[in-house]
This record gives sequence, C-alpha cells and structure tokens, in this order.
Amino acid sequence: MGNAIDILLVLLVLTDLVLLGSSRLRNAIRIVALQGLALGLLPLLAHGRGRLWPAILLGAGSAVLKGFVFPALLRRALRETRASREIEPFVGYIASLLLGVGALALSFGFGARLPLPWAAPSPWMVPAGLFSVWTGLFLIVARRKAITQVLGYVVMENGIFALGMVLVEAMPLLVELGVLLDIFVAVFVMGIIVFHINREFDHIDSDQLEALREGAP
Amino acid sequence: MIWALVFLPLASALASVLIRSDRIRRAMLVATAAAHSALTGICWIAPPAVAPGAWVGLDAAGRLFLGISSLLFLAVSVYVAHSLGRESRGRQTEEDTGAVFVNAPEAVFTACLLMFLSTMTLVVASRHLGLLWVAVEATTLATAPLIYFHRQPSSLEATWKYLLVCSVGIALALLGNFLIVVASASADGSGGTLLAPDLVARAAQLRAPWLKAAFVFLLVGYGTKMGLVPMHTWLPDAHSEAPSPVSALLSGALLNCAFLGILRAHSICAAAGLGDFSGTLLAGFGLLSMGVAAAFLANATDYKRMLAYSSVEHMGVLALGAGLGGVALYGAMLHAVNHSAVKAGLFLLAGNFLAAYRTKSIARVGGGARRLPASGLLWLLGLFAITGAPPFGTFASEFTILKAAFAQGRTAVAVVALAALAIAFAGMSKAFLGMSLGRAPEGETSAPEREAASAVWPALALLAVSLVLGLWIPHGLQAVLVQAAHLLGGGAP
Amino acid sequence: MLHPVLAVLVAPLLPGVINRTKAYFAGRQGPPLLQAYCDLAKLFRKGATYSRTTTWIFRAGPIVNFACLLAALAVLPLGRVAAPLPFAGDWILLAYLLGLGRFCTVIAALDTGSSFEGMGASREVQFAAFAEPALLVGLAALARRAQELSLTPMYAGLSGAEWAQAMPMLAMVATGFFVLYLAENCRIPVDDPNTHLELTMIHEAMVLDHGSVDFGFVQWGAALKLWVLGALLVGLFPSAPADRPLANLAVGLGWMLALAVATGVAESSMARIRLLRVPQLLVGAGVLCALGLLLGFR
Amino acid sequence: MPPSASIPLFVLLGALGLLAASGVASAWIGRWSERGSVWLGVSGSAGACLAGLGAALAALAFRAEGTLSFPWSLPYGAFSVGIDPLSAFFLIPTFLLSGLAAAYAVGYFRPWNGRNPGRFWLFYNALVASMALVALARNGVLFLVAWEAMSLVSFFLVVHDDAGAGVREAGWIYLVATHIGTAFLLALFILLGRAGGSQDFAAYAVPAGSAGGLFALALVGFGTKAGLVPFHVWLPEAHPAAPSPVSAVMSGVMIKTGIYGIVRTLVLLGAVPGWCAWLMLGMGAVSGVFGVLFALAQRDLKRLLAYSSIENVGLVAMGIGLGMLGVHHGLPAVAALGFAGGLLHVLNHAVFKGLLFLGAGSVAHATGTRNVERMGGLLRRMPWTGAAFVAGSVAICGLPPFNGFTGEFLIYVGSFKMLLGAGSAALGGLLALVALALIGGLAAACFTRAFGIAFLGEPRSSAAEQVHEAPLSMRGPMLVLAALCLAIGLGAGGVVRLMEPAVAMLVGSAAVDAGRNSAPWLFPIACGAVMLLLLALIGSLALLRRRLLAGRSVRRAVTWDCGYAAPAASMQYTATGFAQPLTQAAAALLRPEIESRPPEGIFPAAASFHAETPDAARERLFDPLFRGAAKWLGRLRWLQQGRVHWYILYLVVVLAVLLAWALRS
Repeated sequence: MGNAIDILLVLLVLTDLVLLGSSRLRNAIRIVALQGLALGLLPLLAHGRGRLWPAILLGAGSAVLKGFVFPALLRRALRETRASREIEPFVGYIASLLLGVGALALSFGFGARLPLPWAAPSPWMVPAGLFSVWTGLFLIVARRKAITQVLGYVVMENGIFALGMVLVEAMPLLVELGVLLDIFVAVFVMGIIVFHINREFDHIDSDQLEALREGAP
Repeated sequence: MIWALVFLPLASALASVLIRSDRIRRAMLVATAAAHSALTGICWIAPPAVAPGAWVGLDAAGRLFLGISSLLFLAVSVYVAHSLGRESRGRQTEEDTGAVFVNAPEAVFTACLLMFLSTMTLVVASRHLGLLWVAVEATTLATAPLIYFHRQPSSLEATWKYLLVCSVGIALALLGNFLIVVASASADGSGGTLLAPDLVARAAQLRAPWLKAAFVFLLVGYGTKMGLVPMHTWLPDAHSEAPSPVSALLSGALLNCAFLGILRAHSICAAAGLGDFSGTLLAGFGLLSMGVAAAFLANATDYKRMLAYSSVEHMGVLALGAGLGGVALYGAMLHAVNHSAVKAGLFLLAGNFLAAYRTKSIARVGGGARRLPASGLLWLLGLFAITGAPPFGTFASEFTILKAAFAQGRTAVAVVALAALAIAFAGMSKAFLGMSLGRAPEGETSAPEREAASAVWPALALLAVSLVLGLWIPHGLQAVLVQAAHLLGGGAP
Repeated sequence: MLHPVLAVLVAPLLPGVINRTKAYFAGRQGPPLLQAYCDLAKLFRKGATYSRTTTWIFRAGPIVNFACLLAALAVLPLGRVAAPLPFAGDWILLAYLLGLGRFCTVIAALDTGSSFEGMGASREVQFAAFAEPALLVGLAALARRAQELSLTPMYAGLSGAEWAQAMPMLAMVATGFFVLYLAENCRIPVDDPNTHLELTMIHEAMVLDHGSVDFGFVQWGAALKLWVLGALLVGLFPSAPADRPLANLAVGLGWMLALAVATGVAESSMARIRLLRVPQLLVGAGVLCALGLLLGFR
Repeated sequence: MPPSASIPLFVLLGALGLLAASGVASAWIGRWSERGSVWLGVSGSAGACLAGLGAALAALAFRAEGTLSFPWSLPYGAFSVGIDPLSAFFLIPTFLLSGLAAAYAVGYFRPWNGRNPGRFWLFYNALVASMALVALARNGVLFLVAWEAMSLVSFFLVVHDDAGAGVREAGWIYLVATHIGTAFLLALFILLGRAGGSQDFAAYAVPAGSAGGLFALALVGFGTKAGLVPFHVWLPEAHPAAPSPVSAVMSGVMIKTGIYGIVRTLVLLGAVPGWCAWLMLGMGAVSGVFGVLFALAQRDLKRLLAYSSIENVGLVAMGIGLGMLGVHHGLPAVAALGFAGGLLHVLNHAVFKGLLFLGAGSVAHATGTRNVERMGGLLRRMPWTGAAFVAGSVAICGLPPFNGFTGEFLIYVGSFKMLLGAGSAALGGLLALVALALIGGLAAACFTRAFGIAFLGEPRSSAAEQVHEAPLSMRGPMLVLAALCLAIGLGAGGVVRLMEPAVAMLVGSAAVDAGRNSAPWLFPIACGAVMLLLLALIGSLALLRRRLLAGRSVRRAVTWDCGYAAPAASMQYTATGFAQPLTQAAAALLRPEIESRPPEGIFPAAASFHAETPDAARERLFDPLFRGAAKWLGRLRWLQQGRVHWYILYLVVVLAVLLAWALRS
C-alpha cells in the first residue's frame, strides 16, 4: 500500500501549496479540514503490523478533530468578525508559492541529509512532514490575521503528526492521545482568544496587537 | 504517591469550580497547597521507589524541582487568598492604559491555578519524554487563562502572544521527541524509546546526528518556554500583564520546569558523548540571555517587566551553569532554588506596590520604604538577593558557576558573565532605590499604610529562604543537590 | 648651644642692617641699626587692644609662631656649627615647624574677620604651597650630595673643596634658597615690607590687628625667620675648618650680615614683581633646586 | 594554636557576637522603647569595641598568630578566622573609632522623634562587626561575604536619611561602585584559589607569572573601596550624605579595609613585579594631589573632608608603594620605612579624620548647614568643638607636634633614603618627595581655610549666630580623639615599636632590624624631644606674655579694618575667595563651573558669584561612559518591538541556524 501513502503525502504537500496561495479564509479553513481528514487515514496505512486498534483509534480521533471540530470552531470565530474575509498577507501569494517550492526542495535535501535508518513506509514521509511544518510556520509569520495563525499552527501540527506516523509503535498510544488532547485544547483556547480579541478590538488583525513593547528608554 | 501529588490538585480544581463561596474556595486552595507540600516533604524524606519501566518517578532532580514548585505554590496560595480579597468585583480602570475591565470569575482562576500545580507536578515527575511534553504543553494551557485574569486588551494581547509563541515552540519540542525515538530505534525501526533512564543507559547505541537534531529541536522548543534569548519574547509581556502571584509562579516554577526538560535532553547527550555539543549550545544561549537581558535591565521603565527580564537573565545563568557542566551544574541547581525563592518573593512585593500605587511605571513610584514600611524594606533586600550579593544564596551559586568557568580556563566566558551581572545590577539598583527610597512623587501620599500580614509574610519567608541558603545549606538539600548534579552528568564541590 | 642663643639675640639686628643698606642706596640716613630692639622694648611695655571678634587663636598665633622658630633652632646648624639636637630627617621637622608657624599666623589673621587680613592669609598659603616643594627638593639635593639624612653633617660636609667639585649644583641650590629666603620673609621682589598697599600686602597684612606684646613677638619672629632661612643659605658657603667652632660661628655671623646687606642691595635695586608672577618665581626656584638634584644623578 | 593567639581570637569573636546580638535586640526593643533601644545599641557596640580593642592590642603586643577553622556548608566556604599582627593592627583603629563614634551618635541623633533608633543601631553594629570580620577572615568566600555585607550595611547607613534626592543618587553611585569593585575581587580570589583548589588563604597559590595581573585586580577592587583616584567617585558623594558618626567611621576606618586588602594581597602574593610598586606609588601621588586640590575647592565641609580622605589614602598608598619599591630593589631600610609610614598613617588618619568628621557633624547639627560660607564665628560659641577641630586640622596638615606629622615623617625619610640610593629607584624617591611636599602645602591651605572660615571671624549667616555647643556625649569623643592626636604625635616611637611585627610581615623581620640599625628609622627620640621642647616653649611664652600684659590696660574694640567705620560680616574674605588663587592655578584640572554677575554701572545693583567644582573623574570619565553604555544598550530594545510574527520568526531563524550548524560535517 506504499503508493496509497504516497498519494496521501502528495495530497498533504499539495494542500500546503494551495494554502500558501489561497486568499480567502473560508477556503483556507476548508483546505485545512481536508488535510486533517486525509491525515486521519495515515495511521491505518502506515502501520498494519499488529497494532491495528490503536492506529484506528488515533486516526479516527485526529480525523474527527481536525476534519470537523477545528473548522467548526474557526468558522464560529470567523462568523463573529465584522472584519474582511481576506487573509491579508505580509508576503504576497506568488512570493509565498515560490518560497514554498524552495522550502519543499530544502526539506527533500534535509531528508537526504538525515536518511531514516530503516525503510520508511514512503520516501516522501520525512520531506512532506517537514514541508508541512514549514508551511505552518510560514503561515504564522507571513499572514496578518490571528485566525490564520491558528490555521498555521494546525498545519504545523499536521506535519509533525505525519512525521510521527513513521514511529507510531514507539510512541505509546496514551502519549499520542495526550498529544492529541493537548492540541485540541490548545486550538480550543486559541479559538476562544481569537473570539475575545475580535470582541475587544473589533478586528482580528493580530498585527494590531502591539501595545506591549519596549518603547524608547 | 506521585499520582496522589498529581491528582490531589486536579480534584480540588474540579471542586473549586463547583464551590460557590469564595471564602471556602480560598481556604481550600491554601489547604490543597499545604497538603501538596506535606506530600512533597514525605517524598523528600522517604523517596518513593520507582519501577524500572515506570513513566513517572521522582529522581533527585525531580525531587528538587518538585520541592521548589510546591513550596512556592504554598507561599503564593497564601498571598492569593489575600489578594483575591483585594481585587474589586465590578468594573475597574487600569491607571496606566486607562482601560476599563472586569476580572475573570474567581472560580476559574482558582481552578486554573490548581491545574497548573498538578501539571507542574507531572512535568517534574515524568521520566517519559513524551509524557513530559504533554505535561509541559498542559502547563501552558493551564496558565493562559491565569494571565487573562484581568480582562483588558493588554492582558489579552499578552495571553495571545504567550499561547502562540509557547505552543509553536513546544510543538517543535515534540518533533525533537520523535527524532530521539528515531535515534534510539534499532535498525528495523522497532524498539525506539522515550524513557529517559533507558536512553541514558543505551546512550552508546544512539545515532549521533539524529540525537543532535533532536537536541536542537528540544532546546529551541523548551528554551522558548524557559525564556532563553531570543525565544524569550513572550516572557516580559506575560509577566507584566498577569496578576503578580501568577507572575511569581511563572518565573519561579514554570521556567524551571522547562529547564528540567532541557536538562533531561542534555543529560542524554552527555551520556552519548555529545556533552560538548549540547553544553556549548547551552552555555552560548546562557551568555546571550544574560547579555541581552542585562541590556534591557540597564534602562527599565516598568518594574514588573524589569523583574521579567531579570528572570531571563537568571535563566541564562542556569543555562550557563548547565552548559559549563561539572561543578557548575551543581551551582545551577542551587541557583535554581535561590532564584525561584527570591524572584517569587519580589513579584509578590511588586504586587503590593501595584496595589498601593496603582501603576507599574518605575518613575511614578517613590518613597516605598515610607509608605509600605515592610514591603519597601523587603524590596531593597530583594534587590541584593536577586543581584547575587552576599550574604544571600544567589551569591553562593553564582560564585560556584563563575569559579567553575575560571577553573575550566574559560576566562572570557566568566568575564562576559561578570560584566552582564554588573550591568544588570547597575540598572536594577537604580530602579529599586528610586522606588523604595526618598518620597513619593507629587500626588501620591507618603503616609505609612497598614500592610496585611498575608501580603507580607509570604515574600518575607521566600527572601528568608534565600538568606538562609546564603549562610547555611541544610544537609538534606545538599544531598539532593549533589545527587541531582551527578544524575545530570555534573559534579559537586 | 651657643648658636641658638646668638640667633635669638642677634636676629633683630638683621632688619636693621637691611634697612640701613636700603637707606644708604636711597641716599637717606635711615633708622639706627638697633631700631628693632627699641621697637621690641617699646612694644613689650605697651597695653593691648583686641578686636571683639578675636578669640584665643588670635592671641596664640604670634607666640606659637615664635616658639616654632625657636624650636627650629634646635635642629638648625650654622655652617659647621652643629645643631643642639640633630637627628636623621631633622630638616623635615624644620620645614614643618615653619609650616606650623605659618598655620598659626594665618588662622590668627583670619580670626580678626578683616577682609585685608583674609587677603594676606590667602596669599601667604598660596605662596607657601609653592615654596615648600622648592625648599625640600633643595635640601634633598644637599642630602644626596652629602649622603646624609641630618642637617648638621649635611652642612658640615660642605667646604671650599666641595664647591670646587660641585660648583654648578651648589650654585643652583644656593640661588634657589636665596629666592626662597626673599619670598618666605616677604621681601622685595615678592612683597614690600614697608608699605601696606593692599596690592602688596602679604605678611604685613596678616598682622594688621596685632599690637603690643603680640606684635613684639611678631616682629621678633620675623627677624628670627630671616635668621633661620638665612642660615640654610649661608651654610652653603665655605667656612672655617671644622675643629674651630668659635671661628665657624664668627664666619657664619659674618655671612649672615653679608646676606642682610645683599638683601638690602637687592631690595633697592629691584622692583616688586606683580603678585600673579610670584608663583612663577617660586616654581623657578623649585626647578633650580630640582636641576641641582638631578645634576647629582648622572 | 598557642593560647596567646586563641584567647584574643575568642575575645574578638565574642565581640562580634555581642555586636550582632545587641544590634538585633536594639532593633527589636526599638519598636516599643526608644530609650532602651538606644541604650542597648550603644552599650553593645561600645562594650564590644572596648573588648575588641583590648584583644587587638594584646594580640599585637604578644605577636599572636593563629587560625581557627570551622566547617561551613557553603560551596568552597569555610568559616576560618585568624589573627596575626597585620589583622590586629588594622583592628585597632576599627574598634577605637567605632566605639567613640557610637558614643557620639547618642547625642547626634537625639531627638529621634518617632523613628525607631534600632534601625540605625542594627546597621551600625553590623557595620563594625563586618569590618572586623574582614580583617579576621582567612577564607576567600568568608572574606567576600564579610566584605559585601560591610558594603551593604554601610549603604543602608548612607541612605539613613533618604529624604533628599541627592542621598538617593549618592547611595546608588556608592552601590554600583562597590559592587563593580567586588566583581574584581571575585575574580582575584577565584584565580588565587584556582591552583590550590580550596578558598582558604592558607591554600592559595600564585600561578607563575600572574602575580602582577592579580595585584592589578586587587588594586582596582580594593582601590575602589579605599578611594584611590580614579576609582574614588563614590566617596565624595556617599560620605557627606551619611550621618556624621557614620561618615567618621566610613572615612576613618572603612576605606582602610581597602588598604588592608591591598596589603593582605601583597602578603598572599609574595613577590610582585616592579611595575606594581611604581603603579602603587604613582596612584598614591595622583590621589594625594587630586584629593587635596578638590578638597580646597569645596564649600561643603563634609565633602571637603571626604576629598581630604582621598588625599590621605593617597599618602598611605605612597608609603606602601615606597615600601614595595624598597622590597623590589632590595633596600630593606626603605621598605621598612615605607610600610611603617603607610601603616602608621592609617592609624593617624583614622584618629584625626574621625575627629574632624565628628566636629563637622556637631557644626552641621548646630547650624543646620554644611556650607562653610554660611558659618563663621563658631569658635566663640562652640569653644570645645572648635578647639578639637583646630587640633584635628593641625594634625591632618601633618604639622608637629600632632600625630599627622609622624606617619608623613617616616614616608619622607623613606623617600630620602631611596633618593640617596642610585638608579631609577632614586627617581621614585624624588616623585614621592615632591608629591609629599606639594600635598603638605596645599593641605595647610585647605585646612586653614576650612577652620578659619567656619570657626573664626564673624557669623556669616543668622543660622551661625544662635548656635549652641554640642552636648557632652558629642564633645567627649572629640576631645578624646584630640588628646589621642597629641599623644600619638609625642609617643610615636612607642607606636612604631608596637607596629614592628605588622611591618615585619610585609618586609621580613630581617629588614625591620636592618632598618632599625642602619638609620634610626624607628621614630627618632630626638624628634619627640624637639616637639616636647616646642610645647614647653609655647607654654612658657604664654606665661611670659601674661606676665608682660599683667597690669597693663587691655581694651576691646572692633577689628581695625583699614579705617572702615562699621565692618560688616559680609565684608569678610569668603572661602571661595580664600582658595581662589590656588584653584585658579589648578583650573585646568578642577574645571570650576562659575556663574557670576559682576557689579556694573556707577551704582551697581546686586552682584552675584557662584562656583561649583564637580568631580573631574565623574564628569569626564564615568558619566560619559555610563551614558554611552546606556544609549548603546538601548539599541537592543527593537528586539522587543511587539509583533508576534517577528517573535515566531526569531524561533524559525534560530532553529534553521542551529540545525545547519548541528548537521554540518
């Protein structure tokens, strides 16, 4: 089933690229949801050997969270805002895409530099994961809205999740679930804060949050 | 035993949401803290046995940091029980920004406080790096609402930055954990582990490049939480916006927890013969943090931010000590104790100043020693305690670290560190003297105020701890310090 | 023991000699040689008037100053005439005794609260600050030359032969000492003892308020100071063989009177320099002495 | 350890305990009973000082040497205390002056109107105890703890009256200076202990060739405390700000702990290179001249005294430098003379500077000002204080027959013996000689001015008219000190004999004997005899004068002011005017800031003249330095510019850089 995994990973990479290029928040949320659903399948495909149930549990959990719960949360926060639905980037979409391609190349390079000591389910695994982490970070840094930064965090998390799939069996289920729970709570709290921000500031441009800084001495 | 330590606060956290009466809830908070300290004390006297494969267990380092956190929490809870009473119920105005706000419900506040304690306990007790990660992230989530207790824009901003920066950082740490698994797995990809003791035991077989990468991720990740420059950016905002007792806990306990995470990784590297690599990184970040923090301390304008930067500086001292290794590691352990006590005490005093003067601006506070006789005097003593002047404990620990630096022939390192400490002293002393000496600025009264015992005694006790440690280190503590230092690959004088 | 007594008795003669010389050059007859003695005798018989401002400091000033000069005689040789109490480093004590005398004169002047005496005091301490190093460096030069730490052997070593060997050095020191002699005793070109113009007044200004017995001690002290500093200077000049004390005493006395005449000549042939230039003069003296010392190195 | 050493040591430790206990008790009682608190504090510190003084004298007389060591749980720490002639000698002025100042403080602070006296006594007794502990410590950590404790408690005493902003500034400068100094000492002790491993003095070893560097560290660290130029900046700020008894102790004793440190370092280091000696001598000469010149320009009486402390520390340093030169060039007599002179001057300065600060305190207490221009005519209103002050002034000018002369005499003789020698060393002698002479003359100018303007003439302000003589508790200590000035001056021979073992520790007993035999380096009996003669002459002349005036008319009148009918107080010479010729001559160094409105027109309106002389080192070295540093460091503040995007970017960049660095190969 290697090629199935490959397909998923390609999907992951493609969604990342689309995210880099997309200008509408709603699309972005939809794409992240899709990504989450796709990754939900990964545990099943990645590791059949013996530990099926945990894999299923994990995949299902993450799929539900990232595919349905998070998007719902973010949409709610978005519905509250009277601000524009634009993503409002610091770095333009074209530039973002180009940078994205460069980053993809780099992540392949990195994968080559640190070859997995054993045969990974797919050669794409490490590069795709890294690329998605990079994408997440990029979205956080280069996009203006707080809500986009939450999206970026989720994407980054997806990347790490994908990398984690290389070694499901080494990570005890309990820990994985703990991780999942943490991420859930994190995104949940972030959602709440975005909600509050938007109520306090009547906009969710987190670049307006600059009251706390070191002025001139 | 350990689970009791974890779940006791959790249970009372749930209870505090249900309890209606504030008085009872506050009493329960203090009681829980006391019980937690008592259990901790038992763990110190009779360390619970640890099964080889267990995920949780208290080694010397764990006991040390557990002791610090528990003691701090006890002091803070007493203070909180008082300061919550001091908080006004309805809408209030922040004098500096002029923002109008209300407080978060006290029940939520107390619950988060207790959850914070429980998660901290889990951090120091976990031997499994994955569990450690979960716990650390959990502390972030538990503390975020605490920072947003005063529901005003600036606090919200601080909370958002704290949450985002720390979550991203800690996510990187998770990646680091995965890399460790890869480093430890056998050729067919099986048998990877995250149990710190096993990793140390099998250090020889670990794959060096993966381990290096892992350490980098863990350092950046937990370093964000610990407040190493340049990942410290969330720290001054959070500390200045959070209620003072929360700042005390953040500086005194939370940063240490993150430091413990880094130390675990460092000890694995050291065991794997990468001690130079990780040590150099740690020492470098330590010096950088000390230097940059000193630069910010040199012209501080807001006294809570000043204390926050001072925390950054002292985290730098800890990292430097850990990085130098050997005896310096012992010094770092001792310094962790001293810094936590003093810094927490100072934040509590800052709370008293804030309550009296209703401003965080250094320039607008004066004559503290007249208006708040106890707090003002303690504030001055705290200055000397935090800047490493004998006879306070910080002197002993900093002396140990510097001596180690000189002894290893790293004179340049020692000189830079000394310079940073001197700059920091010059800056902080100017602020502290201006605040506590002289007369209040016009518009403020200098008339002495009656200070509540519960507002002063916790700080007094914490400063007293640091003073005692400067004159005499109890045998039990000494033993734990030495064990911890050896455990983490260091030595003791 | 003879020399101190002689000094105390003969000292008042010196101003007389100086004045006579000046009178001679001015073509006047001038006061009698022993005028100073008559003044003293008169002053010691007068009643006193004191300012209400003054305290015991004012009264103590003149006698302490006088006592200091007397005590200085205990360590002061005259040429090869030994001092009664010589010891290693005695000239430090000599210099500081003069300093104590000056100190008391100055505060006695300030005690009156008069602006004129304040002015004199200010100038006195200023010039002293410049004069002291010059004096000590000069003595150091002699000490190094003679390899001695006490005045008596220091001067005893100086003879005609010595001059033959170390002419330049001794000449420089002698010149320096002569300047100091004039300055310390407030003679022209530093100060004019005959006028009370505030432009000139230094020593005379400080004692404006003193009268009767006190002024007697002041005058006598001034004469004695002439003697003490003169002795430091004339000790440099050749004198009789060491084993003939009386002859040495006579020679010393002769040099001393000659010095007085020379002073008179200098006073009548020179004009007083501007006060602002005085420090330069004193520094010049110091430099001469230092050069003398450095000549000793090589 | 022989009982001759253990008994004094235990007595001293007991004294320390008594000081601590009485201080705490006084602070505790003070919350209820002012009288009880004062009584506890003063009796505790006076008693301890008495006991300590006795023990120190005994230890010095019997050449007691020995060390006690108790384990201490601090890393590298051990509670090792020891006594030897050097420590004993430095303990003598410490206890002597501290005890008298404590007695003085009782009257000085009355009335306390409401403040808790215990706070003062706690810190004061702690200061005395820590100073003594500094002299006793035989372990690096213990020394540093005592040292810094001394600085901290003295800081609390400096800001005891913190109402004025000036006091806060002074306190801050003092804190920073002393802290930076301590940083150097930290390095010094760590490096000394590096070879040996332990921080006990006994285990210290000097790595080959590093003696010079270590001495330089000590010179900066201890020189800051001692007030050697240019590390003196804190001194003229802190000493005037402190209450007068504290100023007396700080100026008289505390800055001497810096000298003790330097001397102790010499003992620990053994031989030091020649340039160290030259450096010491040079710094001493510079400090001496610098100090006295600035003292001459001050109008604030206590600030003046503070600068004169810098001058006197310079004299001490010159003595020590001379001694070091002597050791280096193998001139035992010079070495012995230099060190003996320096140490003797330490004792002397403690006595007369303490006296002068106490006197200044009484004056400030009575007139309510420290500005000499507003004093005048005090001698008639405060005869005892005035008499004590004039004694102190004569002593500090180094004039016989008071004690100031004795120390300078030894240094003079030392420099002359060196001058008699050949080669470059002789130049050192010349330098010392010229500096000493210059300082002597300027000091005379400075203190005739201080005493004359403040105590003589007519009152220059209404405040100076209705002043009262200080109470007995303040007069007593001053008179005792004045008597000591005279006693030490006349009995210097005995004092030097007593000091010999301390000197021997620095130059070796052989050198001491050599010195004593070669020249009468031991203070000459004849010198004392001449001084006695002087006193006798003064006495008899006074009698003669009285006899002559007996039966004659003695009238009182106004000062004859060259014919002014009604001389007014404002016509008197001012302090500024008195010093003007000299300050003018040194204007290049002093840089006085003058603002004057000269009288104009035929009927001039009110004219004014105002001159300030700020400290040169502070104005031209440290202030620019600190300002520049603050500005430069402020540049880093953009790091914290408030955008969370940047903050995350920092993370990413750091991560990338570190990964690249980690995986390079």
